[in-house]
Amino acid sequence: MRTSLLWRYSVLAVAMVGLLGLACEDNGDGEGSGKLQAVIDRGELRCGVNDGVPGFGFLEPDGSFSGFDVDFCRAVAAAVLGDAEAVEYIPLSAGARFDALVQDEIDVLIRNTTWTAERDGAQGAAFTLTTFYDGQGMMVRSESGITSIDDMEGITVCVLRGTTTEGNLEDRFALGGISYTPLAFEDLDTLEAAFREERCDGWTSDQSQLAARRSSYPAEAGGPDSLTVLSEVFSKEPLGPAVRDGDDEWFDVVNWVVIGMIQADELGVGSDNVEEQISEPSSIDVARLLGVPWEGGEDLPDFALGVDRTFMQEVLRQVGNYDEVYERNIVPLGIPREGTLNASWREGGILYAPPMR
Amino acid sequence: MAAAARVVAARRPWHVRARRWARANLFSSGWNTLLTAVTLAVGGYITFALLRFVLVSADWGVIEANRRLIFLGRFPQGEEWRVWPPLWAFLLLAGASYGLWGRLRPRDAVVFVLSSAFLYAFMVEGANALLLGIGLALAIGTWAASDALVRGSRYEELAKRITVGGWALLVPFLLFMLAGFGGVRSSLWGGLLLNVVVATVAMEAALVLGVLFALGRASSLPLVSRVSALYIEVIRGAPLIAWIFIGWFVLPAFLPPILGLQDIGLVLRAMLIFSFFEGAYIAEIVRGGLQSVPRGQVEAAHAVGLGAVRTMTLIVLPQALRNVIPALVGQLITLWKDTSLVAIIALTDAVGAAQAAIAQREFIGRQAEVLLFVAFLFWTVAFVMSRLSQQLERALGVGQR
Amino acid sequence: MTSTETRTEAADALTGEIIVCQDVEKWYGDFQALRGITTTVREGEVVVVFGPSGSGKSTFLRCLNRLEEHDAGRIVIDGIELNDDLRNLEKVRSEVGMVFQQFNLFPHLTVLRNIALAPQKVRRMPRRDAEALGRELLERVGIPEQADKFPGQLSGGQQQRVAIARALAMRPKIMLFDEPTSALDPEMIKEVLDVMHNLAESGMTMIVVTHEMGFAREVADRFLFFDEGLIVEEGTPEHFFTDAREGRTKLFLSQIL
Amino acid sequence: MSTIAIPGRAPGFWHRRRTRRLAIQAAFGVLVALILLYLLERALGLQLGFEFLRSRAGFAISHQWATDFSANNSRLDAYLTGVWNTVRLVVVGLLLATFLGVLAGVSRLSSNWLVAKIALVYVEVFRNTPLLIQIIFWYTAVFLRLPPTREGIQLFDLVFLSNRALVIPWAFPQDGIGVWLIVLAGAAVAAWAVRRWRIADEERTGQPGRGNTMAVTLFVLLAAVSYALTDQPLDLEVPTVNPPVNGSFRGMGGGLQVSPEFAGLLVGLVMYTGAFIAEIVRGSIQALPRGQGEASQALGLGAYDRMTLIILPQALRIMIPPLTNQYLNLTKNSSLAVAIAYPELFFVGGTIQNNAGHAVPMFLLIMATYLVLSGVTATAMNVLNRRVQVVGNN
Repeated sequence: MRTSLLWRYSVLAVAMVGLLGLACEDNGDGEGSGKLQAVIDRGELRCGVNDGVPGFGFLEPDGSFSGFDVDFCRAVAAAVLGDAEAVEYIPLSAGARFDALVQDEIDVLIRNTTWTAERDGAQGAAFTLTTFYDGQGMMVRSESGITSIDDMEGITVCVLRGTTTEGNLEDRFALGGISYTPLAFEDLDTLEAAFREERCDGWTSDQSQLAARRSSYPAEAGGPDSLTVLSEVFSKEPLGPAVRDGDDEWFDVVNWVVIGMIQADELGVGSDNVEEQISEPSSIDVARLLGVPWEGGEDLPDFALGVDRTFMQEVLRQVGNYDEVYERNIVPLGIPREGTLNASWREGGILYAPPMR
Repeated sequence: MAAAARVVAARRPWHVRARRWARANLFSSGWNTLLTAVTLAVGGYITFALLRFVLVSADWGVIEANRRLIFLGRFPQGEEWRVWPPLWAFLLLAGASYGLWGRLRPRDAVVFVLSSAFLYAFMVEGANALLLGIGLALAIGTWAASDALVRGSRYEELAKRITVGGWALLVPFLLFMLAGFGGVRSSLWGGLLLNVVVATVAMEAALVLGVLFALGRASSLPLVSRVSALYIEVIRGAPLIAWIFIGWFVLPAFLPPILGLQDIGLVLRAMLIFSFFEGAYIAEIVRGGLQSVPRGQVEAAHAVGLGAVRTMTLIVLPQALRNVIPALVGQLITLWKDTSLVAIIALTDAVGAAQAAIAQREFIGRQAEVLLFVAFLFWTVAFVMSRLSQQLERALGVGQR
Repeated sequence: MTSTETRTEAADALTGEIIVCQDVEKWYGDFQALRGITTTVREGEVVVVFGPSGSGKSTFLRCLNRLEEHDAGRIVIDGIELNDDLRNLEKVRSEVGMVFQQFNLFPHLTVLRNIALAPQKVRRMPRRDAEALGRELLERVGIPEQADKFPGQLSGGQQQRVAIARALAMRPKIMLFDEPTSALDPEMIKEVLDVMHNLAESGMTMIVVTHEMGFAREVADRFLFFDEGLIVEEGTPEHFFTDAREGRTKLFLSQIL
Repeated sequence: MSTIAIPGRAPGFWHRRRTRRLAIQAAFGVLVALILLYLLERALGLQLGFEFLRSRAGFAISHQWATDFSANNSRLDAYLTGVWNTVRLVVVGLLLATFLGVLAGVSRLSSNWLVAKIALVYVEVFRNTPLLIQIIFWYTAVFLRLPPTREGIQLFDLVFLSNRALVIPWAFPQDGIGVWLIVLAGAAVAAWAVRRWRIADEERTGQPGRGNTMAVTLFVLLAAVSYALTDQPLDLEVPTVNPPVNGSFRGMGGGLQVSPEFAGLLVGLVMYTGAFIAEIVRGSIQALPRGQGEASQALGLGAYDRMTLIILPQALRIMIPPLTNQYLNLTKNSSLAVAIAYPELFFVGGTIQNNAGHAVPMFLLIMATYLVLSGVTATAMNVLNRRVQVVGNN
């Protein structure tokens, strides 16, 4: 029984080291080969998402994720790995997201993130085509009688810390010479709890987020109608996926998945008709999108994006095109696509896909 | 004095007994009577409010809906079976240990049974009831068997050895079950399971590190002792949450780019941070224990011809550790509670799950229920740990020379 | 002195009976420590209590100044009955001094403060008088030079002498000694016993639990032999050394002598 | 060295104790140096230096105390605002936690069964539950759920409770404060003198001097009279509700305002730390030899004298080192403010780091700040410790 303590500790130490090795999942990125190869080798996409914004990124009670941004994660996984479910979602706070990206914690950040010069430059992120055009707004309780920012002298505003909105808020109120108290929260849930309990009078964030939160505002607290989003939009917030600077191949893949989904919407190809379009594409642009021969001819030139030329087939099959993703996630929030910036350029919006050819 | 009164009173009718007891313990003077009245009013109100909340006004549906999230987090569907064998092993070992060593006091046993029943009520759905039932049956079975058959028999010593070995292998077994043979990636470990895994791994590692640094600090070699002291002071100087953030933001940049070390997941980093952080605290505790061993012990060991290393490992360290059991277990309880801090970084532990549950639309305003429930989960484990520590102290005669 | 008395009936209310115990019982949980102790002590009498460990000697002593409450029976000290009345308690405690096996000096106070504290706070004596009394008592126990030291700086024998001086400072009528020399090194035992000897000669009523039989024989008027919570045998020292009746007494005496 | 021939051989170079020690230390030193060099090498690839702290902060901070910070100030100013917020929280927290802890610790030893049991339940519940959950609970389930301003609870027009602010009456200094403060200082000296005189008198006559009572009475009396004579040097403000603008309330005026963030964090820290302090107090009192209490009982000392003259002075001596640890823990635990919205130093530091990057220097700065705060606390407690130690104690 009384073996030497030193001996026992040594055994324990060796066991611990061995265990750490066992628990350490095999996710080493091969030297030299880029992120794309690393993801393929791993067989899974690590996607940084939000877990608290219904419609964009939300953690359901069963542990699964849903939302607009989450669908783009799935689309990238479908394109690269052929399986939209091969995604490891990593929920990130606003403050932690760029460090997670730059330090390779995640492969791609799709977390309602605004494309800014500082982030593109100093923070080491690279933004793809914007998936959602947004702007910062202010939400108040309807009964407060506040109709514009200039009415808000002396109020308290809830905001997420470490976001562009925190800075925009300061800029806007400084511009109007309005005094206010910002109450900065680390996570959105605590923020909403505070707002619901009337700890603050205003809630500022991207308009889409406000709408999302408003649409699901619980009836117990007054329901959506008890809230008003002010008409003033005081910033531009183009939201889109971001990858780490310095890996063009990977950037291209993510970027063209986004473009492909918008393109598919423009061409009217979606999950419901992708099979027939594969066997018989309705136009040469559809053939290019899906990577199939046009009218039985020779193969079209490969884009050489690093993924198989048919990558959009799986995306459309498993996830759908831009409009489907939008309908599925954003419309239930009460934000229809028509008449907003996110409508197709043909319908008065600014969503415009570079040609896939 | 109360004990004496009880026995004398035992020969009197109960109402006399009760009156005597009440007079001695509640109304011994005017001041005490006032105190009793005030305390009764305040305490009674709090108890009433709490009971009313728990039994009447609370809506425990939020726990039911989020049971999986709170216990397992985002652990993949269909892989839950991996959790059961370690839990069974744990219950089996607990039963055996209780049978072999334990003398749980009746009051502790009541608390234990009530907590188990409460947890059972919340954990059990469908097949889980059966699986948990198997575990409880194992616990009771091994307890009964070891208490009735093994204890006092010639196999007792062997059984004790096997049990100790079993405890030593439990954490490795747990990790193996979770991660082994095509298992679940650590980033998907969640809920209370995550707290348990991080806490148990960090506890073992922190004990090893703590002893090493304590020995280093107590070393007669000035350089070794200074460096150890510096490490201990720097680690203890900053809050744990700061170290966790450092593990999250800064550590990857400092890990060598070999063996995929830079890529280690958040859970592993949390284990590392907890081990090194709590190791510094444990080092201080062990150092206190080392100082409490009388110099005569060292001299006696030298006198019978033991070298410095053996004196330390065979004579001084065992006594030192025995002397600081209360403080050590206290620190381990702190470690257990501190694992909740991983909720502040991206991990969905029990507290993270609680926050997610609070955010759900259909359970608006249910934060008290969720937080109380999760607090209760943590409390139960911590309470059991502190009671076990008291038993251990009694068994080893800590504080008695 | 009244040393020839062999047995006193508790019911007798003779003058000079300063301690009267009648059927005193004391329980610790399921263990009965005292099983009906009946005895009296007269003023100026020196009573030595001895017996095997766990026989209830210390418990008996501690009941006399209510460090322990007895569960049944009566104890009357100098006409004051020990009961729940707090005023009685205060009176009794200031009349009964106690010396402990472990000295129990206050380590954070100097020797002089240890002695002067209670007279000042309980007897409301001016500080100067209390300290003068303290120095006088230190003189009496033979260590006047140690007045300004702390207890931790003294030897065990010196500490016990301070403890005696501390108890005397309250000018008690009765002194209780609970094995005052058993925590001491042999060379220090004598200095403490000498002080106790002087005290006995000055006419102090004393109850002493001790196994120093030589000392006991010299100073005691009466012996009480305790076993299993009972007074097994009672009598003069001569009776015990020449004519002990009970087998248990003889056995015990043969072991300690 | 020696000229006397020693039988046998002198130990070889390698067998000398000195050599061994040097060798082990050299090896250890090289190892440590290598690790440090490695860390330094890795650090050189990162953004170092503190210039980023000079840039404009660009964000506002909700809680301020002793600072006048606006978004136009530098990031360093923002950080210092956070440091002051920590200091305020910690100072108030230490005082309240000590009070609560001593109360609960002594209650646990109370002869009143009910009081002792309630103290026990308090300690067991709050000590064995994660502080993070407690803080989130106090904030989201208690203080945020107070009624909003318009339905705020008003007690006697003096205390106002809402989830925007807990407001209590507070005295704010006015122009005449200087003169009054001088008078107060004089009163304090007088009270001290009276106390000394009463103690001397008590020691002379033996009669109770009631020094503390008389000193306090004198001080209060002098303070009150001089307050009346010096034309109200303090302005006692009671809470008022600011008039609604466009039908919405714009917060509270007057009195001392405590935000729910501050309150949640404070209550969480105090209840948690108080439970630990209670155990320390109880343990220290129980650690005293039983004989100390018995000896003082046997001497006839009353319960109050026994506690204040014998038990507490000795218990304090045992208490201080573990108490220091709890004070340091409270200081460090204040960083859990990140879970709720109280901008103390760790929170503000994190915001700066979010905005600017520079994780390594920012965290170094945060650590250094905590080390300084801990150092100040520990030094103060060490001074206290040295004063209560007993001479020649063994």
